[in-house]
Amino acid sequence: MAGETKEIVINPITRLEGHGKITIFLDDHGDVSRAYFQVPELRGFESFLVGRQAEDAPQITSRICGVCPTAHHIAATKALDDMYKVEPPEAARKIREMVYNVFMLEDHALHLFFLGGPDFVVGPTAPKAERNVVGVIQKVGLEIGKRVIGMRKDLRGIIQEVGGKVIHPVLGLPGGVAKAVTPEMQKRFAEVADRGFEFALFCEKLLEDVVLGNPEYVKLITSDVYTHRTHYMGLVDDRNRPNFYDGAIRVVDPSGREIERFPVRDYLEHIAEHVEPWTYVKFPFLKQFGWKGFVDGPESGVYSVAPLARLNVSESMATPRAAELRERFFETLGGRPVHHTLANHWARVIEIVSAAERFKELVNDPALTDPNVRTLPTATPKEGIGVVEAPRGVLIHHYKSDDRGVLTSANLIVATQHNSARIAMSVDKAARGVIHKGVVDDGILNQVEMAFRAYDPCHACATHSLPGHMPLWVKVFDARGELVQEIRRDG
Amino acid sequence: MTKKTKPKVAFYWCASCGGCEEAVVDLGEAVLDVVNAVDIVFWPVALDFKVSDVESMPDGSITVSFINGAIRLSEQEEMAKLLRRKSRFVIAFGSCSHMGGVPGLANLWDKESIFRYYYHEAPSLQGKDGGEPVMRVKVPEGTLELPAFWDTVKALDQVIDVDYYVPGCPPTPQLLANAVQALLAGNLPPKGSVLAGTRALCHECELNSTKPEKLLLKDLKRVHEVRIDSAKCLLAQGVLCLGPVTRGGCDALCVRGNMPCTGCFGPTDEVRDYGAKGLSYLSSIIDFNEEKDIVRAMEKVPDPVGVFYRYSLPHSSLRRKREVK
Amino acid sequence: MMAGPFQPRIVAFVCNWCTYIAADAAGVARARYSPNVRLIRTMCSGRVDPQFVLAAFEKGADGVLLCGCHPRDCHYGEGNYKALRRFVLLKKLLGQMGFEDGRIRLEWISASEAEKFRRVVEDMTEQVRRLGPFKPNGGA
Amino acid sequence: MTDEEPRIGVYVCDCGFNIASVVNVPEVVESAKGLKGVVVAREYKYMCSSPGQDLIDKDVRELRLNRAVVAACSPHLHEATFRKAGERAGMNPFLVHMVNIREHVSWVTKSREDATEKAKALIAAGVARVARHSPLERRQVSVRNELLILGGGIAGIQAGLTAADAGRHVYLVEREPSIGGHMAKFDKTFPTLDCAACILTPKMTAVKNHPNITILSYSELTKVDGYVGNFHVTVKRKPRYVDESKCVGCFECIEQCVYKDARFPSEFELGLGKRKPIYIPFPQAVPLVAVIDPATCIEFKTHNCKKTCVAACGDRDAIDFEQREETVEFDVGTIVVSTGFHVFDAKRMTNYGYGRYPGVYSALEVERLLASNGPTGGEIVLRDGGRPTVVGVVHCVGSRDQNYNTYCSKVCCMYSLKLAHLIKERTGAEVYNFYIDMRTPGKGYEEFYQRLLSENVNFIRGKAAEVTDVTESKREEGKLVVVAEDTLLGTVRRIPVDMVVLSVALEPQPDREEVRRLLNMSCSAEGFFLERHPKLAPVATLNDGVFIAGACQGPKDIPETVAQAEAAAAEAIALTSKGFITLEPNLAYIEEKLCSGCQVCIPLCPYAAIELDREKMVARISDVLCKGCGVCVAACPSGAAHQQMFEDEQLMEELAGVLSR
Repeated sequence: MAGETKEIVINPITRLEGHGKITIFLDDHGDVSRAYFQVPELRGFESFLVGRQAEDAPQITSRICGVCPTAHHIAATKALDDMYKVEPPEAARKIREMVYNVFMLEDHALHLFFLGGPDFVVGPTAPKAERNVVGVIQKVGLEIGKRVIGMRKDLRGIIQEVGGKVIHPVLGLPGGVAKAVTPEMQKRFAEVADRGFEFALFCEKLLEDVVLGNPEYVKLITSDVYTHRTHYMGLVDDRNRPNFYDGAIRVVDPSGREIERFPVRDYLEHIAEHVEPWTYVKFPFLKQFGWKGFVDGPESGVYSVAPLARLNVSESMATPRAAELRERFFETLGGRPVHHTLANHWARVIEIVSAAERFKELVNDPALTDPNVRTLPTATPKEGIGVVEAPRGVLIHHYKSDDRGVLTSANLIVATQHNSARIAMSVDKAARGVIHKGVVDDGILNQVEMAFRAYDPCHACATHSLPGHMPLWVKVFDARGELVQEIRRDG
Repeated sequence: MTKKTKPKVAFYWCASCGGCEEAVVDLGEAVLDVVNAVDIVFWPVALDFKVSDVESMPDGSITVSFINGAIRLSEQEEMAKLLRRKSRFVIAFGSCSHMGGVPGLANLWDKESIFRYYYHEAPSLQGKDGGEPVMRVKVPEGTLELPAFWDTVKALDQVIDVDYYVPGCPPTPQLLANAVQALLAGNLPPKGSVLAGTRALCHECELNSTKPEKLLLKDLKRVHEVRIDSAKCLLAQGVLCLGPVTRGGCDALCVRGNMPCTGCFGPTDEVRDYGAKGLSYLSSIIDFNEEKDIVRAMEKVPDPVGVFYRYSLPHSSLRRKREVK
Repeated sequence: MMAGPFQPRIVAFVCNWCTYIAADAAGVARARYSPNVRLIRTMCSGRVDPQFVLAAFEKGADGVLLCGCHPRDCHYGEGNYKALRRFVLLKKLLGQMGFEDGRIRLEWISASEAEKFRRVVEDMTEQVRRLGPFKPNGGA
Repeated sequence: MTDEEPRIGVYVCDCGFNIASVVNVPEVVESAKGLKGVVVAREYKYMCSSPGQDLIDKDVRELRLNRAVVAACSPHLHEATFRKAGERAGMNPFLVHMVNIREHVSWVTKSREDATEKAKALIAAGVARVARHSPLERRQVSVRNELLILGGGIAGIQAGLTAADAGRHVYLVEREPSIGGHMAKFDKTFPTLDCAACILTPKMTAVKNHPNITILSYSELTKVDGYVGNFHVTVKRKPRYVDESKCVGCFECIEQCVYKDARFPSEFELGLGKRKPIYIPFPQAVPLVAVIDPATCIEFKTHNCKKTCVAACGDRDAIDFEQREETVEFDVGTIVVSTGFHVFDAKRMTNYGYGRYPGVYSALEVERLLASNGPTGGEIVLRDGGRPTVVGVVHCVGSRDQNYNTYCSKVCCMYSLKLAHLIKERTGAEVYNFYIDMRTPGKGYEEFYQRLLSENVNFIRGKAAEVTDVTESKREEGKLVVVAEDTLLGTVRRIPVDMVVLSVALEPQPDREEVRRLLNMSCSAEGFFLERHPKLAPVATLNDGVFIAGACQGPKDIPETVAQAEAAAAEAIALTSKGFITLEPNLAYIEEKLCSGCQVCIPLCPYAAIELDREKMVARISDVLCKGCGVCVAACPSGAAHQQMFEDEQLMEELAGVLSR
């Protein structure tokens, strides 16, 4: 009965659009009866995109997230290609994909060193003051630390040079990109690509050494607390290999069997959204199963996206080194699919490698420097749908327009949203797993938080947990509703 | 500020996309210099300090607070007020806190209409009859609360007194570094200054010299309709570039990317309504005198609000769309 | 303003060479018209910055009237055309911002058209009275 | 904005009862006292009177005012007055601001309450605005002292001579082949009946011989650039196919023309007389130079004329069939517009049968019939060759008529009397005048009327209803009948006559719009050029340096025209006599440190006053070329362009003020 439950409010953890919030209810034994993950703000992009000029959508929607602006920018740009029924020239397509892989590379690296990674590199139970980039640098050495920062700078430099700005780039136009790549640029980029590849291998190695070398971590990763047997969704190419930039949407069930494979233009036939009154975020689910609540299993509509999901939905990798690593990944974790949320960290470094490899391929492609990077649209705009694999998962932009190219409606399903049901489940499960007898301490909170951060949720905002932990605020009330314990971490 | 005590600095974010925080990270190594030069007393994203710590500080004891993001929630306004009280200087960091930013376009709507679409009309909803989030809801285990958010997005200086502004969506790391430098050196411009260029972007744009003697436009072009010549002023190519009406200091990044300036740095000191000025300058050079011709030429700007108030609607004279009964 | 029917407040930006003189002439002719329109004189309608118009609404105007010389009659050649160009785009923008037609109006009134000046003032006052108070809800 | 604290005095004028009877001035004064920066507010009966102006002077000295607001009449009336007053008081004149509570308030507002409220608001605006004023210096620009005179009628001739005698160079532009205008067509002038030619021709000759006058006849003004003191004008010279510099006006060519006798209607004679393809409009023409009408000249039509004219001209070789239209350009400091009037086309009033009955004449035609140099040598010979025994003179044809012109053409009564007298004198005919009112204001005019009454000219008070040849009685047969109501007898009268003279109205020239635009003037409702102020500046126009004289400003007789012409000339001379003039400082300027060099302003300037400094990449405005329209200021995207007297913050303050209540 509600009257007898103690309430813990973890607020703010971070924000999607505003701050995130976790509320944990304890039963009268002090055990968790239910933990709720709430997203307490909505900015209404879908509404105020209406009336805007279609060609402005890539720049407006990138403001949904300053951490993954490139993902929104490119998804919107592809939606415009579709809306104007126009094919970008080969060079433009390759420039987009190159920039996109560079972005995946640096964004994943950011997460590894600045965000989720520290939990592992430094160790989940280490004092939180060390669980941050500084701690990482101490662990791996200042030289490497500098290398990380330098690498990130070089990679983002490429996005800036081609995209004008690295945060909120401007290159995307229906039918192409705004700026061509000159042979001179190509040369410089190629050098960065080589270093980027080395760097990617280093990242992967680092994680393997630190994490897989430590049975304790493996135990943590595979522990039931962080495990959900859900469906998985991701973009794959014609050979069912993950592709960040383009492809078909593939869905596998908890046993890894393909149950759906469809072009994004059909997304409405496969995906629907469920509304809960206690959070602003909408929960997507698989239509064929319907919404069955926050439960996993083959009968539930709940599915998951992001690095782990991308590996789970694919048969192989498009690049050699990543393919090898993928094999080892599944061997180590007991075969595809892997259901351990924390395995996302490992999957992510494998993707760092694949992004680096793809970047290398594209940057050395002679077609990249063709000056023709625009196909001018001629068709009357009507409706367009675009999709990419954002670092945090499948990202869908869907627009309708009038004859003037002014948007009449917009529907966005952002990566983190696909995961929001599973995130809610993870938080709940983690809370149940770690909180007993009403005892709530810092380390415990961090484990709750780890469950959440493993998804690198975009409302994570990554940037808002620079040193590797999230702001938390816990209040414990006794049955009479009186405050008996408070733990608050604002930073 | 004396040699002994390092200046105390606080960072806080309101309704923003995180790009401003990324901009801080993009300082690269310089981040560490900053961290050494100042004493960061509050940075929810970075360091472990409590709001209660801030509350317990004497008023005015923080040297400077950098606040990014627009104001949409009451809690954001409260934090802003708290930091205002505790800080000698408050700096609005980035377009959202400076002028309302892109999320400010929500001022063309109200909460009700946003909810209606998002929770009742969006094509991907399972059924159109579903409910919507409410501020207080009973669940089996107890009661859950959500913060209400306002109909109107506000810029920071519409809720507290702001000393300086660092413009941009996001600001360039260089501008942040400069601002910090200025603070450390204690050579601060007059209150209310925008810490970027003093002139419009054209002055620092390489392409300005390619403008024709008399720049008059008969037909405007939307960016997707034209192959942009990277060696020629975009305006001269008929592309609506807002460089002339936008404060410089970004080094013409978008133009270097072959795309027109969209105005994230906002107006220069002498202009009080960015959009009105942008509109005035553009329409003045539309080279027609017959109303029907002018109307036709303007069809290339089907969305004046989105074009001229992309980053500044909350800060405009009108602030938001009127509710017309 | 005062009790009774709603008394709209209307700001008129008028050109020194045409409408201002027409208004003087209306005075000389003792033409009676409602007191709701207040004139602000500029040398040319081309001096009127859309910022002024928005500021007028911000400061509590219920309507704004812009007056200049007839086409081809501008004292400075083509200032009135610049006013027209700005008006066209401004009206479009105000439409998006939820303004009804008729809160802002552009009229050509020559120095000799005292009667037209009177008529326009009366029309505009009536029109805005029908629309009701502007009530800027910025900052709401 | 000066840094000193504004200390503002507010002066509210009663203007006798003009303002005070509608606006509650004491209440307005009280509210003004409460306004920010106001040190003193006063009411005075006539602020423009010297005791009124002295109030300002006194307060400046005793209360150390540094700003003043005068709430009175239109600034177009007294702004200059009060700026001078401020100046006398040692204030910069541009720190005085006028608020118009007469034309814009007391004269147009019904309720006292509304008027008082509005006055308060306007004064609040004026006070807020003036607080933002800064001291300004007037610009001085050098001026040329040449004059352009547009129109070579009596007005233009008189103005030209006056200016030329004062040592100014005059360009006299006339559309027709000869100067002289309408007056050259007259036989005699009222009321003295001295011959028009005896007055006009000496003046025309004087013009021809004056070293300071350049006559550009058969020419039209096509373009005017520049500004007061420095106008650049372009004039189109129509080809006359006779070299003006060679022709001596010997008439040989005309006599020797292959056409033995004149057979084409003469423009000068209004078609009553004939001319040859090559002609001189009238013997006293100035310049006395032949003109060829290509429409009727055989050489132009067939190119195989014997060209006897060329032979006749001989080695003077003045005839030039190849002559082309040419344009001449020159600079002048001032312009006098004396383009005259246009006679009402009587055909428009079909009920008078003009153009239908040969016996119906317009007054101007009769002037020609009476003229000794006219087609009939001054004899009244009707179109059918007969001599009239009864003549009707119909007044107000096209004047004082709702359907045509509501105004009174002012001169018709007098010229009708003149014509009546001359006709009676020449033919002994019975003359009837049909008039609505007899209007004879002017020296000796009423006396002239009395004289005609004593000459047994008949006067029937009533507007003629129609002129018809439908006879109702024996005595009407073969006659035209003027039907009119005799309002004195209260009966309709039918007067059979042989000849009807229509006293047609004086109208604005048909091309007044073009001229108005060329010279940036305004027209009054009926289409005559508008003076800056009927009493304060009757010959000035809204365009500085452009003056008007004669009937182009409104119907008037010769004495008035001559007087106005001299006035215009005098004004033009006065304006330029110092060699420089001071212009209002309402200049646009660029605040360099804000200018981004975006160049948006440059193409917008109608005077090409803005140029780009490529060194600094900033725009710069020439304060000589700028005329202060402010178009660039409104357009300047970075707020770097400003306008003195119309700064953004001044207008914003004014805006807040007018909305303050």
